[in-house]
Amino acid sequence: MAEETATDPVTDPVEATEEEEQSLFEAPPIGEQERMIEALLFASAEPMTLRELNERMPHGADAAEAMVHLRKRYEGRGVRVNKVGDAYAIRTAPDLGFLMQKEQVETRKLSRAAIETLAIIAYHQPVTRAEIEEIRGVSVSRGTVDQLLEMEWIRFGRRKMTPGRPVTFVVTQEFLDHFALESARDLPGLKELRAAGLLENRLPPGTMPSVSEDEDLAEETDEGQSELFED
Amino acid sequence: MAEETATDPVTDPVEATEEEEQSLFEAPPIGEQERMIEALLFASAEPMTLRELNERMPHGADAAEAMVHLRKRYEGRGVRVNKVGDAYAIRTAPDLGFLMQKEQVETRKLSRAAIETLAIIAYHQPVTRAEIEEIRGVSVSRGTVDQLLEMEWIRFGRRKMTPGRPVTFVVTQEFLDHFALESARDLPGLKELRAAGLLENRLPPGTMPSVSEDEDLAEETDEGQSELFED
Amino acid sequence: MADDFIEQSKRDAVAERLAAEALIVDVDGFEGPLDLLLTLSRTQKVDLRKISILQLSRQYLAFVEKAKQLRLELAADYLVMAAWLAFLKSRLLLPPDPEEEGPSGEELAAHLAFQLERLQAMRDCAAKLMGRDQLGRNFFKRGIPEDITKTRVVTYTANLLDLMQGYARLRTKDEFRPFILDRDSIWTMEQALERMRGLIGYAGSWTDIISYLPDGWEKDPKKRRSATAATFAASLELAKEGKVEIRQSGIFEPIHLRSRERDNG
Repeated sequence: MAEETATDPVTDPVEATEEEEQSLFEAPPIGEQERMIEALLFASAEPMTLRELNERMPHGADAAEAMVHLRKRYEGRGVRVNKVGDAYAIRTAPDLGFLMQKEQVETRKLSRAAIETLAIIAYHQPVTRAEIEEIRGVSVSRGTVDQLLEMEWIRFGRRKMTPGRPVTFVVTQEFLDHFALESARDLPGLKELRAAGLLENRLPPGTMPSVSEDEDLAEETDEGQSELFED
Repeated sequence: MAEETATDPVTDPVEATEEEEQSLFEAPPIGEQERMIEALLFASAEPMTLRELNERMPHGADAAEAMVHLRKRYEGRGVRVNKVGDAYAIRTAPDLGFLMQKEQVETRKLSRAAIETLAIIAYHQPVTRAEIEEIRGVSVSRGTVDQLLEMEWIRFGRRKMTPGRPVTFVVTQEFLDHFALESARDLPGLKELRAAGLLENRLPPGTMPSVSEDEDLAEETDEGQSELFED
Repeated sequence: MADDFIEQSKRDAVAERLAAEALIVDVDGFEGPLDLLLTLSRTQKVDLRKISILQLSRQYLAFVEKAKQLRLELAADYLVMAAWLAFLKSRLLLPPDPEEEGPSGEELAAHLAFQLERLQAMRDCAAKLMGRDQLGRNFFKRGIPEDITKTRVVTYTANLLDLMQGYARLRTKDEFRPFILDRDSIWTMEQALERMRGLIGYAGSWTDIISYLPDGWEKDPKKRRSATAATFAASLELAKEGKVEIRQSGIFEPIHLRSRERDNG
């Protein structure tokens, strides 16, 4: 939000020249902007970011502000505006799902291993394969990860700065969209788990990691998560 | 909410058996019905008729009434509820079409042959290939018809009861949908085309188009279409 | 007290045995030693935080022992875990050896308890996640998305104007048809060409193209105009084909042509 207003010259009265220039391309009234993002979100099957919306709108339009109005308008309606990561999508209200048996898609049944792996990635991201295996106590089969990648529910994140620079996994926008989550921070029970220390990367006692490595790991984890869990 | 109380016979002490039966299947409030058709129209892969909507809605619901409310609600919005043939679909408001066109770079104009063939089918349906060729004055290539069939803008109609029982072509609901026509009868007639300046008056000097011919055409068009568009 | 304790241990022993027997037939159903430990821990019916790792180790070792008696092949990681739990058990039971390095039995036990709790937590999370409303099951995306992405391949399009213009084009052509029939004062280029092809062989010397007009068309101005235009166009066509040469000495002067075939042949 802070970003959007900052890039909007109108809200920045100090910049005289820019403001003059602005008047030549006056933005449409906010009600009109709301109609525009409404049309765009309806048209697209996939979530659209504010940036994508702004790119399509006339110069000077502010999708973020229009979005506030639009979301309010659709409260309690048959369809609503879901926030999905940093994007938005119009989806039917979940309480009307019973009407839509015809539209229901048979999803491939996920194995228990796949479901657990998915949950571990969602709650621990970014997480390496070794860490997933440590949590589950068994090796993760290639097929399980492949299946989740193929469904586009997970993707590769940044490499960890530990020896071997292992790849990490994170969940995707499709994942958030599928489970109607605004962000990975809204995962059920996340706060409680964190409070209970169950999301810490606790090494088994007796293993002696080099100090520097541990620091790297902590840094990387923070950084990696901040990307996904920031406000 | 209303459903719960309605199914409780205690709240309905006065009425006789018929009324009791009725109360078991009392329709949801109209606002709820409006939400339902909104969600159904949104999620459906095809435009939906009132009949189809009613089939999906709880017993006693009246899609027609709910539709009146829904269409009113979307008046002036970024999207609206279009009538497409005898079905309904949510569509982008025409004045916002420019927002969608930004990246339609890869769309190509239909070839002249295809447009002419399509026009003949739209104006003269049901029409056989021989008839199309007669009107166009050239043979119709297989590719052109295939393309239109593939785009789902035309489909096969009933066979003609003439020797050889040739197949006919008619336009589809997708066609009506694409051209924002409620029915093929909405296509402007020759006189209107001329009034709109779409018919160039290139007739040789000194000749007068015969009135009777124009009338003939109008009649023929009506007759041809009546089969498909009878009320 | 003592009796109670003995009774309790007996009952535990029975429970352990039953659990082991129940599980043994299904050893393939476990996803590794940690999963097995978690399942065994349920017999303790306590919060995982308060679980007795010592008791759990005994249960696990009993399970592995039973599996051996039944000559069931256990995967290597089950045996590694058994060896480690036997070591942990001895650490927990024996007083700490001040000589020995490394973590204490309690530290090791705490970590194992943490692992079990974490795995259980992840399973609960997985269940909660799958219990959420899901796209395509409980809520839905637009059934007829409109074309706004650039990843679209070629689509063909036309608007109403194209359609109407196309039709207008055809109908205008149609309207011409009947008039073609009564155009008795029009000489077409095709007619002129046909006439000239037949005559051109004789045109060895420069001849005015007016002489190629059809008989009887020179008098009526309307006919003459049409025939002259058609003949001139046909002459150009023949010149283009290399059959004739054309010349004109000046503006509005007569146009002459002659056959080239005579020259060449």
